[in-house]
Amino acid sequence: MIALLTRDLRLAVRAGGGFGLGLAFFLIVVTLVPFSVGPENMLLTKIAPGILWLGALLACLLSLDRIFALDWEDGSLDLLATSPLPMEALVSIKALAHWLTTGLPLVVATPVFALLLSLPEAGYFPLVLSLLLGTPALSVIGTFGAALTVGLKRGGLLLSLLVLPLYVPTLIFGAEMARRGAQGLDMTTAMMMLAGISFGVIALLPFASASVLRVNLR
Amino acid sequence: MELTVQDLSVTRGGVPVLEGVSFDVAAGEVLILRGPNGIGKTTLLRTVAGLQPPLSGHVGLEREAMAYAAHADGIKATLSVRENLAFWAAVFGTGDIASALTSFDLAALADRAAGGLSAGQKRRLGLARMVVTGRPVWVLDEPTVSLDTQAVALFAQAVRAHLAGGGLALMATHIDLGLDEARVLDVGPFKAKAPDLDDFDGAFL
Amino acid sequence: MMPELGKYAEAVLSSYAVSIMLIVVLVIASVTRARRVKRELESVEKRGRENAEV
Amino acid sequence: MASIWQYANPRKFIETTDRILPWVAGSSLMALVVGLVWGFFFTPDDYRQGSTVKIIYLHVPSALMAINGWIMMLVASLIWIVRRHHVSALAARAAAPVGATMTVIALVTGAIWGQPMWGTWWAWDPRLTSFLILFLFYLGYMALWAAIENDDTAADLTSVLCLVGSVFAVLSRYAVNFWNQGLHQGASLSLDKEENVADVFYHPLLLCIAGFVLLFVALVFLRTQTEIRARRMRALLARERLG
Repeated sequence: MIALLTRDLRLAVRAGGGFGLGLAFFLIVVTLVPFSVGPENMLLTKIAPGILWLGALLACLLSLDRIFALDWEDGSLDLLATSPLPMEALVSIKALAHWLTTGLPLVVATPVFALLLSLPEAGYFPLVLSLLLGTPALSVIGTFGAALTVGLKRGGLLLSLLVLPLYVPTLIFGAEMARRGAQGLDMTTAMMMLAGISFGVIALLPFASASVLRVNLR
Repeated sequence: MELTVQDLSVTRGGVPVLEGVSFDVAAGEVLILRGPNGIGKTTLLRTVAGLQPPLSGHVGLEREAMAYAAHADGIKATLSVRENLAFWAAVFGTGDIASALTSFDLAALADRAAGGLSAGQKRRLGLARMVVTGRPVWVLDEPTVSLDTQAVALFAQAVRAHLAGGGLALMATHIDLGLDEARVLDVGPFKAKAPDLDDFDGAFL
Repeated sequence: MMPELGKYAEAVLSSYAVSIMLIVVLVIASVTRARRVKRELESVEKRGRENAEV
Repeated sequence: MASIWQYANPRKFIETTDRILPWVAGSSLMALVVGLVWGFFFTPDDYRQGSTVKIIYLHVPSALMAINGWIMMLVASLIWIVRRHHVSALAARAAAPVGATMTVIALVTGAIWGQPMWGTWWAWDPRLTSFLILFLFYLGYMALWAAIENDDTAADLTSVLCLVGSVFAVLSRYAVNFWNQGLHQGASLSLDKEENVADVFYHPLLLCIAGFVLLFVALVFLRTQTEIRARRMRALLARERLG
């Protein structure tokens, strides 16, 4: 299992752009926001938590179709399926690798981007915490979508259509937690719900992902 | 260790292609499947390897006993030859890759990036993976594609070594490997017959 | 005969129009596809039978 | 007594539904015509909402069927996963466009109703929002069916999607409630809370609901027949190509 994780991380580093692409996309989204809504700091302050969450979500979405596509094309996925590794472990590792290469860099970089959108000081900690709690759920749900569409030509658009509705609860609770934090309101409920969703999907969704991946391999 | 396949029917894209296939392969034996293109050799091998469920029938061994190799070798271009093999060795919980490197004459290439290998060298790397799996049953689909005569001889040697170690092999191939002891099974007679047109359920599959 | 709908006439009439139109479109689409597929299947079955006899 | 599963046989299903389809379709048409005419021409205006209350005869039944349609797909998907009856998977496939249309009707009538009542075409009210999300689920489900060539693979994948989607749809419903408290009135219809809707509106509404249910059943029967035939045709064509 660790071998697979290190291989995926090594591939992401060597292919270049594995880490960088999502971050660059996130930066572009954040840069475009003031152009589209105007440069007033008051407004930006108000929408910053939501925009940052949306940006992180879209950056995450961008790299989903690569989770299985490369291994599918070169046959590794077939070979991994015949290996001693259970399919559930395989999809969990893939989700973890995706989070480490996409979600975690986003979490780390968010404070810098928050600066550009003049997030109030009180908002930094809740925002980063909410992303830290929420992005794993985004990766795990995205892995399910990627497993559903693996092997489909032009699966990218379909993948977005399938995954985005599934992202709704995570986005709502995540952005709500960040918004309440930024406004100095109580954010316990949102945080609990967000953590609940994350732990729930991490525990349960790999079974669904593994079953659809098995179907897609046959 | 014996691979027993009984009355196996397999489907491709929901349509039955082969039915009633039965054979045994004992330890130390190799069985070669022959038949025209499109008859369903690949489908049969994938079913035996446990990648897809059979329509009916029974495969006598668990998939944990099998190592499968097909047209795609699952080689990562940015990893070196050694890293590629070491990864599979780690996944299959074996670990020794030195013998695999030597038996396919890859030692000199070990630190080259796999992306820079020729097609034949890639194929050798893909076959070396079979050695590091440590699995007793090799299921091979057209293993000699893009290999030159010398490499085919290397492959035949590796198969013999595997058989001598108590393993067995099942492969689909068209060329003569020089494996005189190999048994040959023509899958042509097992071609699935279309069920009666009026059999609504049967024609549904 | 028309009931007095008052100032909301537009809203009420348009929701009836849109809903009934959507339902009619769905029914027509279902029925035409059902007929077409039935016909096509019959021709395929006929062809299969003729081939079997040859 | 014969088992209910005999209807999972495609041919038996087509024979049976062929027999009852005209009756279901006919009674659906009758219930809809009587219910809608009754509701439209012969019910008084509400003292607060004026004549817009007449939209209820379309809005509530379509909203009910939008949800029930998804539940039916969920049940059919579970039957496919557990017992692998092809008819069940195809029925789920057949129901999706009907459910999606019901969702659109509920959304459109809701928006038209909302305009005079709330002063805006679209409010991010939890229930409207939930229906929008439900519509997205329907779209994704249908798109997945359409994208996969192998029927059994498609049935397996869409079943799991339907299962997972159901969990997330419920989750979204709670999340959306938490996110915005909303303008919608509470449940306007339930059997033990008749006082919410006055009797004059209640009876034609029941008739309309019955009409929508029957319409849904009739359409699903017809479309499932079509899917069965289409599938058999694909199988026959695949065999022809195989020779």
